[in-house]
Amino acid sequence: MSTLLASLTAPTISHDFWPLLPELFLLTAASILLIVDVFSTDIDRKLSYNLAQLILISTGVIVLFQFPTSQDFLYHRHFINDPLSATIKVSVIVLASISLMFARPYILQRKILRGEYYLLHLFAVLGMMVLVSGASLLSLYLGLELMSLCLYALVAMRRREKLSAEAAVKYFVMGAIASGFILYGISFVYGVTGKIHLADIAAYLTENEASLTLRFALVFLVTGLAFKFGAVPFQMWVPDVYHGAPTSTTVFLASAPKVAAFGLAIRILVFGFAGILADWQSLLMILAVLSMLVGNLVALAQTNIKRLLAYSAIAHMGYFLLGLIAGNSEGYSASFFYILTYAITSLGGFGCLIYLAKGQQEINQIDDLKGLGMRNPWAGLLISFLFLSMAGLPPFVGFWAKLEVIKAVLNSGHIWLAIIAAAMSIIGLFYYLKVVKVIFFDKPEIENPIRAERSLRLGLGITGIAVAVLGLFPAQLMDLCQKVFQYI
Amino acid sequence: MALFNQLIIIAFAPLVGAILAGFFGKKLGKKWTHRIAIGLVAVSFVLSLKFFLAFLYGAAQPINQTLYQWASFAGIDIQVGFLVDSLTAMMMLVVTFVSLMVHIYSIGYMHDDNGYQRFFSYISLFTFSMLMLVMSNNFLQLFFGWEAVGVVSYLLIGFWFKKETAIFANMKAFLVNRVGDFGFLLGIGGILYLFGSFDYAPVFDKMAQARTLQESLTAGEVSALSAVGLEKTFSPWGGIEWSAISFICICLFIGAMGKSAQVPLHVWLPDSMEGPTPISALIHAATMVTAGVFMVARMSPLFEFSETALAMITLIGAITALFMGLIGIVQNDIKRIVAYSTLSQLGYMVVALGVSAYSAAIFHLFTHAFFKALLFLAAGSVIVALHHEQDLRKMGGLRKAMPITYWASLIGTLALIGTPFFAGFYSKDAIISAVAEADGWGSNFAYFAVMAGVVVTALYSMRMLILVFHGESRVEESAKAHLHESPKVITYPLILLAIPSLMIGWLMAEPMLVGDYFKDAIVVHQAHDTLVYLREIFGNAFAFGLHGFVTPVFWLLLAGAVTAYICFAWKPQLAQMASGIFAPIKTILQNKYYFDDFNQKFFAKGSLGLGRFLWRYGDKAIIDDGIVNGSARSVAKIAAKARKLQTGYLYHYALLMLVGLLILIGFLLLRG
Amino acid sequence: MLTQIPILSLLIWLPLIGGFLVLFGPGDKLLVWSQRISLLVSSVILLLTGVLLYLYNGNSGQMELIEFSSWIPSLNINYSLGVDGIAVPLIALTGFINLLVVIGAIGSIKFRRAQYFSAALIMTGLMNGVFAAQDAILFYIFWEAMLIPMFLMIGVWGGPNRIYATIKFFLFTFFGSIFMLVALIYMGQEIGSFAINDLQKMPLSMTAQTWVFVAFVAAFAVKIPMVPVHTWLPDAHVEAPTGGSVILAAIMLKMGGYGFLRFALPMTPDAASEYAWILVLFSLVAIAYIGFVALAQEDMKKLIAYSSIAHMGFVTLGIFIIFSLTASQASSMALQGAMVQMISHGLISGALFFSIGVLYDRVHSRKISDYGGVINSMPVFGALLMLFVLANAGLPGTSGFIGEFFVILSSFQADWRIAAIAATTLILGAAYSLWLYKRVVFGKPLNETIERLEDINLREKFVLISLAILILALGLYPQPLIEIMQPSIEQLLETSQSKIVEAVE
Amino acid sequence: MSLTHYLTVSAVLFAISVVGIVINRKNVITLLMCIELMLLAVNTNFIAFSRYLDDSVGQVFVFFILTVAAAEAAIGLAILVVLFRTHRAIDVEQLEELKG
Repeated sequence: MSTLLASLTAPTISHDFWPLLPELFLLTAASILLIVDVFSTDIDRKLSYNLAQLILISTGVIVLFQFPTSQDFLYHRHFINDPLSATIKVSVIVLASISLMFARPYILQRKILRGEYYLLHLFAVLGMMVLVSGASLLSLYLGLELMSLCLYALVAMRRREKLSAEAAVKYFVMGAIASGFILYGISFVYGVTGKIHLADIAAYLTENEASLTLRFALVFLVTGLAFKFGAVPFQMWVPDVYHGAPTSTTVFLASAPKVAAFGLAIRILVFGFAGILADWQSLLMILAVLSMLVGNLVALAQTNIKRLLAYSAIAHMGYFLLGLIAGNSEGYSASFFYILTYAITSLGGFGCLIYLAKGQQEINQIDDLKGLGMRNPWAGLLISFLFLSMAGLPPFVGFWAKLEVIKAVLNSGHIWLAIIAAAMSIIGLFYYLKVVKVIFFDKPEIENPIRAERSLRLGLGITGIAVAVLGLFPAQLMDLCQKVFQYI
Repeated sequence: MALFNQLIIIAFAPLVGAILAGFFGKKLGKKWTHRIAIGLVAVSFVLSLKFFLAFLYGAAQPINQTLYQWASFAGIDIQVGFLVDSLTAMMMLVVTFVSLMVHIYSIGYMHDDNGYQRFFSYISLFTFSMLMLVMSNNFLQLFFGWEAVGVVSYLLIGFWFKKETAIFANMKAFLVNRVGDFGFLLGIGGILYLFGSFDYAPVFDKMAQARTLQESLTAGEVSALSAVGLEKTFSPWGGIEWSAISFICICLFIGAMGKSAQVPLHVWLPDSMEGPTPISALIHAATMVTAGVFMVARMSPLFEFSETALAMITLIGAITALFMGLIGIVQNDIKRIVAYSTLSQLGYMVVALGVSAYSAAIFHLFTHAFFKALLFLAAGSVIVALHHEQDLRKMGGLRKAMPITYWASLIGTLALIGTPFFAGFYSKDAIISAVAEADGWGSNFAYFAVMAGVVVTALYSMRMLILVFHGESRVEESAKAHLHESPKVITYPLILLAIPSLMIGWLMAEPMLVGDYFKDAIVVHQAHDTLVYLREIFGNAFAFGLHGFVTPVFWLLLAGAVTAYICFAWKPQLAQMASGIFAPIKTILQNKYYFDDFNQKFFAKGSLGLGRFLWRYGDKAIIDDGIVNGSARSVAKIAAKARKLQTGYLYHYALLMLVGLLILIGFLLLRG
Repeated sequence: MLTQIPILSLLIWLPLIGGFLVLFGPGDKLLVWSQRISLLVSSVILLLTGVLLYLYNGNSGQMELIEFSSWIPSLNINYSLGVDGIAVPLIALTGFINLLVVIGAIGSIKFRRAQYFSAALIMTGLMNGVFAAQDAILFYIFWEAMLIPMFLMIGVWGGPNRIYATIKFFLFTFFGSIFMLVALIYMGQEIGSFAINDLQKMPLSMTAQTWVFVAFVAAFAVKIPMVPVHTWLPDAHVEAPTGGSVILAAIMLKMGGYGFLRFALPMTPDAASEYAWILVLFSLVAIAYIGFVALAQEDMKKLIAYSSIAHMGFVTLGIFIIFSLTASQASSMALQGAMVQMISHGLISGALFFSIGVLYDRVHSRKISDYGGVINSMPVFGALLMLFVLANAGLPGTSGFIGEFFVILSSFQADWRIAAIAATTLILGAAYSLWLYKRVVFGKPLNETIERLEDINLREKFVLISLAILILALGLYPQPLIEIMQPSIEQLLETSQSKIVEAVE
Repeated sequence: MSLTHYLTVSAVLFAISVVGIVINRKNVITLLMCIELMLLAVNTNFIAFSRYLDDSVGQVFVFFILTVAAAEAAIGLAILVVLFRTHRAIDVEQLEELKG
């Protein structure tokens, strides 16, 4: 697809496609898988699943192989290839493949036996890859749409399920409105600057004063971003979609797209609109405070664990934004660290719901976790690791994430923000503790020990242990997160 | 053997006894338990006697030596050590002797009690603690002994822990003592504040300087104190200023009030009679209760500098001496009568202290230890004979059945009421003459009190003697059958105590009262020296004894004794009449001036009520339900409200999104 | 050779490893195995604390046995350990108490035993970490992580109302410490280092100091706990299992005092001296007010919990009175008092909670009214409990006396009225302690269950007697302990003073 | 006609579409149409600007938007079908099971 884009904006196709290899490979492989899947007779699509995993992994390998050391613009500066994009790509791929691990048994049991499921994952990943490498508003937009459309479809995947359909409609409509806003914003940016390349916009902003219209446009862009993150007041879709979508989709929805959206935010705000940093800073402050407030508060009142996680996700976006608000590379890297670790954690968090869901019956209420600690101590332990990490307790990775963003925001001198964040995290702790309490202190209704498929155990193990290990040795990941911003 | 090691043996031999009896009592068996305990106490008695005689014949110098450093940091040195001078030596003698007697006596008294070994370990432990108290050379160790004897007395009062009254009495005793210790601790705090040390020595040196100064410059105490930098003051609130010395002395004396059961902290002593009789003799008559008197005498260099404190001491002592004696008249419990007489005698000592006749006070302490122990043990012997019957109304005419006990208690009584030539006479007359000499504030009242006290003492003592041993027997038939004199282990201690009660007075009066036995221990300012007159008239012990017959004191006690005889032996109906006439007074006395009721209602109930109130309303209502759970509740409410925003309707979502957008735009516009 | 071993790391990681070993080991299926491992590990820890005491020579008052290795270079957070005279006794106490807790648990815990042992061991490691950490963030991690095992311990093995209690405990403590974290991060990113030593040196403006101090107080006052943020403690104690209560009372509370000494005093001395009077005030309130409240309790554990609060009042009083003292003699006496009080309260409250546990295991009730005349059937226990109760009432000759004595006397140097209020504990402490004893132990046997109680067995004897010995030994000869602490206390006074000068100019 | 007129027109279109989404209680199809309208408003903007700036990029952008819009419509209708299958209706008001 992005080849198409390149060919269109270029007079002649005389380009070095090497940097584009991962996207190209993923695209072709996915298309082949599509055809293979059409002809495969295997009822539960084992082949497609394995192929999909294979494709993801090999894409990841390719990205790693040609991991960029510099920052260079390609294809008429529509495409940027830098450590940031590469890192995000790798992490997105990893997250996607883990969420496929979680998804596999779930969709097996629920007879969502379409190869499309894996295909849509792949294309969503492709969209994200394009998105994070987008250097112009056009490529960004296209990547965003590719990602979003796949996600809409994924949400609707359980076609016999009323909630699933409802969620899909809501997600679709709201998403469409959001992208409408973004587009409207873009149109004005284009109108004022006459440019769609981020670099040009940045240059424009350095040369001349930002007109009111431009800042007006900025609001539309920020709104779109906020929607993608699910920051208050653009969070309405999050709980409903997380709740209604098949859990296997929610797993994916809650992890990879957030990271991609972070890429989008960095591209637009930092690469494009660094000139009017003060403006979007103040906008993000509002969003951050509201998100921490509303997310934590409403999560407190939830009895449905999926919704609880959804609201906690909203709250986490609030913390995550603190880093961006700091407005310096330290802050960005803090945010990046936050979003990465959060993605892993929430992946595990929703994964455990799949882990517990037996047969057709779903895990919806918090009480469904009762006595998990007795029925399966290991799972209980790992899951409580995840929740405590979300609460930001040491020695889990969530603590470091919070520490970094708070440090960043203190560094930028907004002490009051740090204090609000701290105060809110007390409320946060309360509902996470409620979950841990249910896991360990309540007597189970059904005593039978839980046995789950290998892929599930693997996925849960990876996430749970990652949360603990990263908690003990966060240094490497932190360094990485800082390295990718050294070009800013 | 070095003197100091002997001191160590004196102090720790009883401790060893206590440990052996306590931990291995069951293995050792009764016989060996008491043998070991008594043997060890005997050892320390013999050594103490040696020291006492050494001081008596002026052969000995005071010893002040450190045993070990208890704590030492930042220039503060707190040690455990011994200071032994004439005063201490005398106390050591009293403690070890009475303790030895009581040990022996207990063989018979506690014979068939299944807490036999426990009892011996307790009394040995008490002996150790008391010795630590009197031998201390610093305030920390003093306080240690002070509290330790309190604890042992607590344990012994509650020895029969199944008796509800006993375990109430022992808690009461401990708590009332703690009230005293509260003051005592503050006093020590003041000492540290003023002298920067816990040891006696620097304190006494400082005071000695002040004294010499004061006697050289006749300007009055403040200037002398200021000269040595002790004129600091404390202020309870703005304006009022208390001289530090007086403050300290009063605080220390509050401690003494607790231990020596002075009004209003006397309430625990009568109840303490719930304990076995031997310990009433040892702890609540001879030794522990006199600790306060000892302490004040020991601190005489301090107290001499505080007129205020001395006046207060005089007053409280006088009140105790008279009014506690009065209660004794209406009691029917043999032990309680002795207890109240103890209270009143302690009052006498304290009065003596108040008029800075320390040596008189200590001498009375000395004599009193013997005859009061004797009286208690005699009472105990009676009680045993009557199978633990303590009510006077169920006694009488025991003279024939138990002659030794009778003679013992007769001697004790005569000594107590101060019959000339008996031990009590010398000490008591000394006190009275000292009070007569005194011209300090309240000394007139004190004089009246001690004089009246003589009558009262004679009255209740004779009453007891008569009702127990004379008249026709009111003993129940069951007991009458095998009514006989107590065994030797009981009677021998009586005899051994009777001897000093009889003659210690005229043996010791000369050196202790008018002599310079206490020269190195007790300090009296010229101005306060109230024993001058006594020295003039004393002559020798015999002459003084004869002179005793012509003093008004003698006639007063005779009056009391005769009244007692008339009312209780000759014409009992007179007693009935009297109690009829003085009915209101009698009720007041029988209710012990309502002290107990007041404490029970006000302090006990009050503080418990206060506790309940603070807990219910402070902790539970305000902090927990109000702040903690309240905030949690309100957060939950808000959450429930906020949740309603998520209506589930697409168009509301869209609307909110639009609103959000507009808000952001508006905000940006406002920022300009 | 001994000097080469990283003793502090061992003290931290050995229990942690042991704990996880027991946790993921065969568990209750092979109970003997779990018990042996935990016992072994605990005894080794105690041994190591002995080694620590041997290696530590506290003449300098500086940090000793320092271990350092870079951990998170990007944030300049390091794994640095070290101890001074303030930390060493607390670590020793931790090791000792831990062994007793494990031994005590063998008989009294009935289900999920292995997990209980592992919880205890893990907590021990973390608590050692708190006392040994020389990096603020490292300290915070241990400090916070320790809540998790305690949370589980109360929640799993606790009483009927355990959920409320444990969540209350967790939230209270977290509430305090999260603001401390913000304060630490603030200071850290100001000077670019989280080493406690650097933080103590860094000069701060008065306003900054005030805010940081407030955060510290929030954290440590909740932990210790001070009135009015103390209400979590009675609930937590009442619901917690015996071992939990013991650890909570014996060690966790001490962290509050430790935090004051390690952070609040040296880092924000000016703010501390500015607002010391408030904390002194609340300490006095704790002593008097809580004394009365304790009097009114009908639940043994609640009573002891409240008495703990009152005793901790002396710690805070001793710490904050120094700012109104002129003579360094008096202030070091006050701090000595506070420290000794912490150690001795660790022993005494531990002993008391063990004793209550002994009763609870037999009668399964904590209500005082369900007891009476226990001594008839349990003489040995009665005797030991008598000692503990008297020690709790601050009897001279027991360790309970020293701390109160020093604090009262040194506060007398500041103002005799403070001393007078503090000294009410002589009366109140004796009142609630002895009244408890009277109602529970003395008297006729209440009913035949009491009559038929069997006296403490060998295991319980071991636990209680070893505590009794320590209490007496400390009370009769505190000098060794004082010698360990004194240089560091002078050092601490030094740092707390010197900064005042810096900030003034 | 000047640029502002075009912008006004597109702004009005945009507003209509948003308001349409907000006030429409009945049919989901309407929502899809509103979304399309929104995109058209954006397109108008782009055309106007590109004409005004005399720069072709804007028009290229429009092509892309149209393409994406088509894809979006396809997905939207597919979801609509699913919705109808499950709910037997496509009323917006009925979509309120997920809330709170």
